[in-house]
Parts: sequence; structure tokens; C-alpha cells
Amino acid sequence: MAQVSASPAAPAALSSHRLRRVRSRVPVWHLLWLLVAAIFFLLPIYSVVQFSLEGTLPGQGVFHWYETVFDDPMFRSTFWLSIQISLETVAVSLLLMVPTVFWIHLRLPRLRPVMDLITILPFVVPPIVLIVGLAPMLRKFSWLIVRPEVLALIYVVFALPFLYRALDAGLRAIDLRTLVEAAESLGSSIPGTLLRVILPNLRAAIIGGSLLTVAISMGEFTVASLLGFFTFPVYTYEIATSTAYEGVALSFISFIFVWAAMLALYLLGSGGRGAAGVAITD
Amino acid sequence: MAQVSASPAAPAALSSHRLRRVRSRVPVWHLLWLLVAAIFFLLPIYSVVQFSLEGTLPGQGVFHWYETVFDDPMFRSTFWLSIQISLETVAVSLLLMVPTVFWIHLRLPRLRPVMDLITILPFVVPPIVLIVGLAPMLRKFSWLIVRPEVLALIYVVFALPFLYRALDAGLRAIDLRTLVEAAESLGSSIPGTLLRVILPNLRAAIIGGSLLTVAISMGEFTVASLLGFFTFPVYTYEIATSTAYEGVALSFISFIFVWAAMLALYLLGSGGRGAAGVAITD
Amino acid sequence: MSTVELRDLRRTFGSVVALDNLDLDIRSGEFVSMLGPSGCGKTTALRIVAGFEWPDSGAVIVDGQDVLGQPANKRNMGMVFQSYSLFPNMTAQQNVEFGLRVRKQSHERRAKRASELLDLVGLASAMSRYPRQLSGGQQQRVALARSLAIEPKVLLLDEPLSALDAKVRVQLREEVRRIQLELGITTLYVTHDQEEALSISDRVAVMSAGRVEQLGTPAQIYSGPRTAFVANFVGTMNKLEGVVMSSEDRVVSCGPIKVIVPDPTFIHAVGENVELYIRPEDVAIELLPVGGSPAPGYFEGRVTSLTFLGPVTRVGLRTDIGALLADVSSAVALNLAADAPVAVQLNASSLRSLDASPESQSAPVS
Amino acid sequence: MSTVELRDLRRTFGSVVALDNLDLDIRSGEFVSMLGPSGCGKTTALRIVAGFEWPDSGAVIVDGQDVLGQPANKRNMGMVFQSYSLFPNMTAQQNVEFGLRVRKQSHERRAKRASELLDLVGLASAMSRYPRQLSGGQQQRVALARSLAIEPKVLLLDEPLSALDAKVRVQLREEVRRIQLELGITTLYVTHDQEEALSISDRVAVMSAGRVEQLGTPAQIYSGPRTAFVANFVGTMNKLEGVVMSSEDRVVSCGPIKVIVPDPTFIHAVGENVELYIRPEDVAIELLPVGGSPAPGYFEGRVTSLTFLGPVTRVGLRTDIGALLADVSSAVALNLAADAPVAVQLNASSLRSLDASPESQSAPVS
Repeated sequence: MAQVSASPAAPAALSSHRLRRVRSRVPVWHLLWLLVAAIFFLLPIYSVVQFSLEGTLPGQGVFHWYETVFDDPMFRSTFWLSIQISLETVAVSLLLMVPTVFWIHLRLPRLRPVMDLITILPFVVPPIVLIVGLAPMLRKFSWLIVRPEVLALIYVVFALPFLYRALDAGLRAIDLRTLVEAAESLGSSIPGTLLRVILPNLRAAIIGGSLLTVAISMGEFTVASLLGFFTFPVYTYEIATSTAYEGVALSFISFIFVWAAMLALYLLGSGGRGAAGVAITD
Repeated sequence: MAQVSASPAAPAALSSHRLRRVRSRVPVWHLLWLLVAAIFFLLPIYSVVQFSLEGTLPGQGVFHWYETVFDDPMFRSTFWLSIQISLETVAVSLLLMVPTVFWIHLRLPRLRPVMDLITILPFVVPPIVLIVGLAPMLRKFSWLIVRPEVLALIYVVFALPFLYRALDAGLRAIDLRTLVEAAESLGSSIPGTLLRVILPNLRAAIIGGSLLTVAISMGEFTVASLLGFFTFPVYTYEIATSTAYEGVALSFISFIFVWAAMLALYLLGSGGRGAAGVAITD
Repeated sequence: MSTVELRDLRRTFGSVVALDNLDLDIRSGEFVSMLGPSGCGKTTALRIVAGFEWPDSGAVIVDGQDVLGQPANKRNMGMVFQSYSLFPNMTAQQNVEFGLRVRKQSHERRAKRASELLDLVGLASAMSRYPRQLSGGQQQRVALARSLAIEPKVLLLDEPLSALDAKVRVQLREEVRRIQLELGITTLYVTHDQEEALSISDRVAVMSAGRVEQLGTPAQIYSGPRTAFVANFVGTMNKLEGVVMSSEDRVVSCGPIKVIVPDPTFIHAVGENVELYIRPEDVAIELLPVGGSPAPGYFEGRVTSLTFLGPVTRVGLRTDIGALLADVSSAVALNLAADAPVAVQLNASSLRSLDASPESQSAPVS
Repeated sequence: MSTVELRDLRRTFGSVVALDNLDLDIRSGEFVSMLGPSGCGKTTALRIVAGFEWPDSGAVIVDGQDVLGQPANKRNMGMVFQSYSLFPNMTAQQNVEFGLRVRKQSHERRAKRASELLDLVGLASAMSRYPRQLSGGQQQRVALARSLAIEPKVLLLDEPLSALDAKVRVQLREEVRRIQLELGITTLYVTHDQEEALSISDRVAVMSAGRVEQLGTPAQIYSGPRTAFVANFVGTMNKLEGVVMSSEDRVVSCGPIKVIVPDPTFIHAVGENVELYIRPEDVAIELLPVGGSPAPGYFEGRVTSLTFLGPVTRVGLRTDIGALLADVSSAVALNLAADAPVAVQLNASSLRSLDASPESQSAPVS
């Protein structure tokens, strides 16, 4: 029943169509864009690697500056301080945002444009303006400012846009209202539904948003510096302005840390999709 | 034909259902969240206003410090430098991103997770790490670094996530592939379709993304300071650390600027929606 | 086995009246459909019964008790949604077990019940598949099994088939009906598809603008529509414009043709304009030989279109009393061609006179 | 007026064969539907004709010329999509004028043509409305007008009605057909709805697994399916399992009943198992008086279900030769009830013997 005969002209036609398809898929500015991305993100790495190698004196190992950095007790204490602040930030952010975003999606969808706006503010009101503006007030509450938890609370605000957007996208990907109503009709309470139905489906979004929150809190310099906390980025800055080689080594370590986090994020994000590659239009 | 008779028990039932609905719509942590937002964004303003009033000496007008700021020639020159850099950033960002995001949505949807990732990087690789890492290389190209256009190029990267997400959301809201194919079948070329069909439908997204880009470029402090450009935020910082009252006044001016931009953004964003408020489930 | 009574339900969204004092009784074990166009309030009514929305006034009485005070998760009603509503992180079996897990039933009882129900919907073999591995039709089967697992008092279905392909839609509606009859569960079904409502229900409530226009068995609704809206919405109707010639004998002249309205309640003054309705299957046609003239009781027409519908073919006619549609056996229709002259006869006993309801006057284009 | 020939089209996505050397000829002015289930390749074929996809091999010949080398915007084909495809920033009129603006026609000509076409689709009054102000059905009317404005060689429609409500779907398909006949435009239509395909087309190509299973007029497809797949996909079919009793006389015994297959090409050895098909409208039933036995030529059955379909009622039967469906006039069916004994007769001249095609064997559960 199948018509197996192939026309003799087919191979020629085939290749021309194939060419057409391939050509139309890689436009000029796509390449341009890749180039720009490469310059911005690979150049620092290249620069760092080359610089470390240049700066190594004869008799020192290639990793001399890295060893120096790891041996510095300030490295460890600032690194742990930043890690601690990051985890506090993540905990507070998740407790605040997961129920909020869930509820807004479920019952207050009209608030979504407002949320979009509010969660952009932290990046639009520049930290410098925020801190300068807050300075007179902060001086009055200086007893509070000495605790690093204050940094965590500020970073919660800075990380909001990313966590919000991750959760928002996660909730958009499921038919939230129908799932909740289905669970309700089966006897489940709203908290029970959040726990048993919604959270498992938001796993990737929550992990992704948390990783971003960690990355942001681990890297913030301006506010930490202005408020006088000696976090890892402040330490990096001080080292960089005093001993260039150590600074570069530190910077490279940060890079590795961030790239590892991003890789994890990417794998988690694409893990759920699986074999959705081939799309047949029928 | 309509059954107009109302049962006597109806009013009582009505009020209890109404109550139920109202109660279930304003949960505790929604109020909590509003409180947190208010503290973070209204406190600085309160603080600033109070401080300006405190600092005014007898015989000086309420707006004394604001007059001082506006009279400072450095205020004007740094403000215009920042405006100029912002506009360059917006121009470059739009030229780069609009066709790219269009093309990715149309032909390379598999690249979207990759784009999501790349456009997050600028905020995950902290500016401090980026600049410290780049420092050795930047020193070699110091002839290039003196031009403020370099800042614009860096801000293009910083603003990418916001512009990308605005455009991405805008394109998601329309059925891009079908619209493009419909235009194609009517004889339109791809650039013609982009111009005549897609761009008009992305108006709000483009304006919103541009406003965010302006806000970000107008407010960035770390990189401008590290590279030694005397932009408006750097000026604000210097003023703030020397004359507190002028700094606060400047900070307040920035706030006004940002809030005006956000208001414009919000109005543009909700303008297209119109009367989509009432949703009948049928 | 429960009875459901909707009493005087009113619901407004701003200035839009979604439910206009709706009344509807569903008997124990009965399958009732709410049928109507978009915006007629049918889904709002169903969601009020389920507990997802509240009326401004009125009552929902299940087994004699007003349930409006109960939250949705205490009403013990099974609900199947239009969009696929399976929990994506659970297998078919886990989905079906969900309601039992909430009720803290033992692992064994849950597993046994889930396998019984997946068996009932013909998906025993797919119990360990995830929703994304199931077709749309299979997902709705699992959703049905899930809603039945909790032994609900009432089964609520909100256009469960409208996202499916035509073929699957018909298969699945037959299964839904078979299962409903097997379990004898009281069922309220919402649809905009008149064929679906007629084929599946014990009784159909045709709705328009938040009210029930007519409630009756499928045969009553189809054969005895009480308003023009019902006549037009359910099935296809020919409309004839006529003038009353004799009030007592109920003779109406439609152009050159005179017909007698069989309905004894047809009381109109002589000279009054009336509208008569007749279904295409009650219009008979015969091929007219060339130059021939119609026999007594027949009038002449010309074929304008032929629409093949399977066993029957729908013939469009141009006649002296206006455009008509006639359904004839496809075997007969093979002899017809566009513009062929035919003799047309109306089955007079099927003629109906209906008062136009306000809605049908302002029927929008498509 | 153009002819379209699909020649030996092959298209694979990875290991999935979407088109398996598809051949299809469409005559000038003809309305041809490609009908088939999801994944049968019908949309892929249409999109190849439109220029939105390319085959791995084969040719698309319009008026004698292979158009595969031309980009979509040079092919001059009108296309109507399943999803609403109107440009949201333009009014109905501007949408219809779009193709003419691309062709740089004068303002006056564009406006004149747009008003003609909006008139044709019955939306002259809505010309200055934006898509969001139009209902789904109205949007598809405008989309149709827009695609016709450029006077395309071929009109391509990709399930244009499947997003619409049942009632609107039927109205609009009649309009599409009326306009197509009026303009005489060559049309290729894709649908999964067999009723839609039968009612609207000059010829129907029933597709399965990337091939055309059968091509013919609606009546040919319905009355003379050549494969079991076509028989099952188009309309409803009863399947009888039988054993050949006499090869020469084509006598087949289905359980206790003996039938004669009318098809003279039915050549099977005695004792061979065969499958026979008969449509529900070719199964006649009569109510059996209590204690009565069926007349000669009839066999006994019991009613298992009654499905009201409007003019006819589908009766489910349990008989000695298996479960059967019979369509009877709804007036007759009023006398039937579940479990009533009836006498059943098969219209022997409608019995068909079909070879099962490979696809129908593995038909998945909905």
C-alpha cells in the first residue's frame, strides 16, 4: 500500500531544500550576538587565566596565588559569612514568596501586574540611592545594623525579582486554578494542596530561584561595603586593590562557583522537559 | 419567564457568603508582604523628606538643598552624561535584542532555555567579580576605556535580562508563529512582517524594557566608579559622603525620577488590557 | 444516590447577570445536562454547586441540606474539568488514589479502589503512566476515575470532552454514560454541544441568559421545543413566515402555500403574522420529471445545495415560501443535482408555532 | 482556478515518518479535504503546500509548476489557520487589506476589495472592529476574507473550525462551502472531523500514517470504505466476526446467523475467519411481542442502550452474533426500553468485507 518508488529528481531537490533550511536558521545577528556574549563572559576567564600564569614567579607552582588565597584565614571567614547570609536570604525569600505567589496566582490574578512592578523596583531603585537615602535613618538604628541578618533582609529584596519570576514561570506552566480546584473537590485543603500538589510541580522553579538568590547574595558588593560588612565580595575588592594576583585568583574562584551553580540550574531546568524535542505539526 | 421571587432566607445567606469570600481573599502573609514592601520603599522617602526639613537652617527655604543641588554645574554635567549613556544603552540593546528575540521565538525555540540562562548571567556574575577579573585586560586597552561608550556597552549586558524578559513576555502574548505565517502567506517578507505586524504588537514591551534599561544605566554605581567615570550615581555618592544634606536631596531627585518612570511603565503596561477585569467563567 | 436542587440562584459579575434566579431539580441517579451557548451561565451554576463560586442569593440543596455553607473540599462532589486537570507529578494510579489519601485510607484499600476504577474506564494497563504520557482522551478517563474514587454524592462534569478530537469525543461520551448508568450516580453535565447533551442525558436543561429556557428529556426538547431559542439551538429548524387565514381551523398561509397548524393551543387572530417551524427531516422531496408539476399537497422547489451527512443528505431548497432545508436519505439524494426541480411536502403534523423569545431576536452573527 | 498535485511527498521528523510518499491530485476549482486522526501527516502536507515546511523528497506542482523552490510569500496561496491569526493591531478592514498593501495596491482599490470581501463573509458592519472585539467565529470569517483578498491560486484551511463551538462550527462550515462554490477556488482543507469533511468536500482523502488510505467523494468514502481504517474512522460501523461456509455462494456464518456477502470480489476459502462490516442504519429492528419469536430472516436481540441523536436514536443491542448498534427513527425508539427483546435484521446488500489495514489493528484506546 505504501508508495515506495522514489523519483530520480528527489536527491537534488532534497539537498537544495536542506540548504535553504539550514541557511535560514543561522542569521547574521545570531552569530553577532553569540560573539558579544563570548566577549563578555569568556574574556574575563581568559584574562584571569593568562594573568595568573604571567604573575607566577619561577619556582612557584602554577596555582601559587590560589594556594595563597586558600591559606588566608580572611578568605575562609568572609566566605562563610557570605554563605551564611545567602542561606538566610534563601530561607526568608522562600517562606515569604512561595505562599504569596501561589496565592496571587490562585485568587488575586489582578495583582500580577502590580507584583511584576514591585519586584522590579529593587533593581530600578539603585542600591546606591537606596542606601544614601536610608543613611540618615540607618544612623538612628545603628544597634540593628551591626547584625549581618540585616544584609540578608536587604538581599531578600534584591533577589525578589529573580525568585518571583522563577516561581511565576513555574506556576504559569501548570494550570494552577484547575489543579487546586481538582484537589479541593477531592477533599484536600488549600495548605494540603500546596504541599502535595503544587510544591512538587514547582520543584525546578524553587531550586532555580534559590540558586539565583544564593548567587546574588554571594556577589553583592555595594550595600555590604557601604554598611561596612566584611563579606566575601568586599574581601575580594580589598584584595584586588592591594594584591592584584590574589584578587584575580579570588575572582576566578568566584567564577567557578557561579558557573557550577548555573550549570546545576540549567540541568535542573531542562531535566523536567525530557524528550519534548521533536515537534510534529499535526 | 424570569423567576423573580426571592426566598426570605436569601439576605442572610448572602452576607455570610460575602464575608467568606472577602476573608479568604486577604490572607495574613499578603498583609505581611505589603508591610515589608512598604518598609523597604517608603521608609527611604520618609527618611529623606524628614532629613531635608531638619537640615534647613532658619532663613533658608524648605527646598534650600534642592536649589543648591540644581545650581551645581557638576549635577548638570553628570546628569547629562548618564542620560547620554542611557540612551546609547537603549539604542544598542534594542538593535541587538529585538531581532534576536524575534528570531529565537520564531525559528529557534529550543534556544529559549539557553537565552533564559545567558540573560541571567549578568546579575549572577557580580559586577565586582567581572571588573576585577577584567582589570588586567582592561589595563591593556586603556585607550578604549576612556570613552564613556564603554560604559554603555557594559550596561547593555546589565540590562539584557530585563529587556529580554520584557520582549519575551511580549512575544509570548501573541501567537508569533501563526502571525508570521499568516503575513507570509499574504506575501509579506520576514523583515516586512517584523516591521508591520510584530513591532506594533510589541510596543508596550519595547517601551517598558527601554524604561528599565534607562533606569538601570542611570543608577549603576559600582562599574562606573571602578572604571573611573564621573556619572550621576558616582556624583551622588561623592556628594553624599561629603555633604549629607545635598546627598539626600540628590537621592530624593533620583527617587522621583525612578517613580515617574515606573508609573509611565505601569500605565503603558496596563493600557493595552482595558476592560479585561470582569471574568465570567463560561 | 443524591438529589440536587438549585433554588433561585442569582449571580452577577458587575453589571453582567450570569445567573438570573435559576431553578433546577436533579433526581437521584439522574443524568442532567445544562446546555447553552457561551455566557449562558451554565458553568457558573456548576461551579456554584461544586463550591468554587458563591451565588449572590439562592440555595444549593443536596439531599435536603443547603450545602452553600460548606467549602468545596467538604462537599464530597466529584468534578471533571474541561482542561486536563491531572496532577502532573503523579501517575494515573496516584491521581486516582489522591482523594483516598486525603481521606487517610489504607494503602491496600487505595490501591484496590484505584485499580477497580482504572479498570472501569478501560485504563488498567496505564496505571503507572504519568499524565504527559497519556493522550487527551486517556487523561479525561483518568480524571473521571479520580473523581469517582471518592464515591461522590454527585458527579459534576464541565465540558469534559470539548478539548478532544471529534472521534474521541463521541467514544468517550458513550463511556461516560455507560459508567454513569452502571454506578447510578447523580450527574450534572455542562456542554455547549446540543448533540452531546441529547445523546448522553436523561434530561436536558437548555439555558439562555442565566435562566432555564426548557427542561425535558432529549426527545421532548428535540421534538417539542417551547421557545424559538430552543428550537434554533437544538438541532436545525426551518422557519416559515405566515399569515393566519382562519383562526378556528388554524390555517396559515405561507406565501402561496396553506398549512394547518396541528397545535390546538394555536390561537391567533386572522391576519396576524406568525412564525412556523419545521425540522429538515419533516420536509419530504421528490424529484420532479422535466416539465412535470407537483402533485396535490406538494409545492415546487429547486435544489440549491447538497450537504452529505452520512446516512442522510441535507438538501437546500429555493421555494415559493422561502429557503428550506430537507434531509433525505443519501441514496435518494444521489439522484439530485444543483438546480434540479423537486416537489416538496411539509409533514403537517410536525409544524410548530413558537413565540420568539427575546434572546433569539438578537442572535449575533456566528 | 488552479490544479495542485502532491507528488511522492516524504517527510520525516527524526525517526517519525510524517509523510510516507504521499500522492494527491486536486482538480481546478475542487474542494478536497484531508481527513485523519492526529499525527496522520495532514497538517504537515498542508504546510508543505503553503511553503512553511519542506519535504525530504517529492514535489508540489501548482498549475504544472513545482513550487517547492518558491518561498511562502511568493506562492500566492490563501491560508486560514486553526488558531486565530488576525493581526491584533489592525481592524478587520486593515487585516483584509494587508495582502493588498504588501502588493502596493492603491488605497481605493484596497478599501473597495476589503468591503466586498467583508460583505461576502457577512461582516461588513464589523469592518472597523479590532480582533479582540470579535467572537471566535467572526475572527475566522475575517481570516477567510483576508486570505481571499489576494485572489490566491489555492485556498488552504488548517482545521479552521476546530476552536469554535459546535453550533458555530456547523454554521461556518456551510458558509465556507458556499463561498468556495461562489468563487470556484481550488481548496485544500484539513480536518480530523469526519462529519465536517463529508459535508463540505467534493472529495475526501482519508489519511493514516502519512499515506492516503482512500480518496473519493463523500458518498464513496461513506458507502464504500476500502479499508477497515476508513470504515471505522468515517461514521460508525458494526463489526461481525464470521467463518466462511461456502466460498462460491459467499455464505458466511456469524455465530448462529448466516449471511451472504454481496461483494462479488469476496473470495475466501471455506473455514476462513473473516470480518464483516455494516453501518447502524443498515440494521433494522422490530419490537418483539412478549413470548414471540423472530420472523424468518430476523434474529433475536435485546436492547442494552438507547442514545438519542435527534431524528434517529442509536440502539445498542446484545445478540447472538455479538453487540450491535442499530439506528432507528426516534419515533420508533420511543417504544423501546432497556432489555426489551427485539427482532433484528441486517440489510444484506450493505454488508461489506474489508481487509484490516495494519493501523486499525493497533488503534489505541481513545
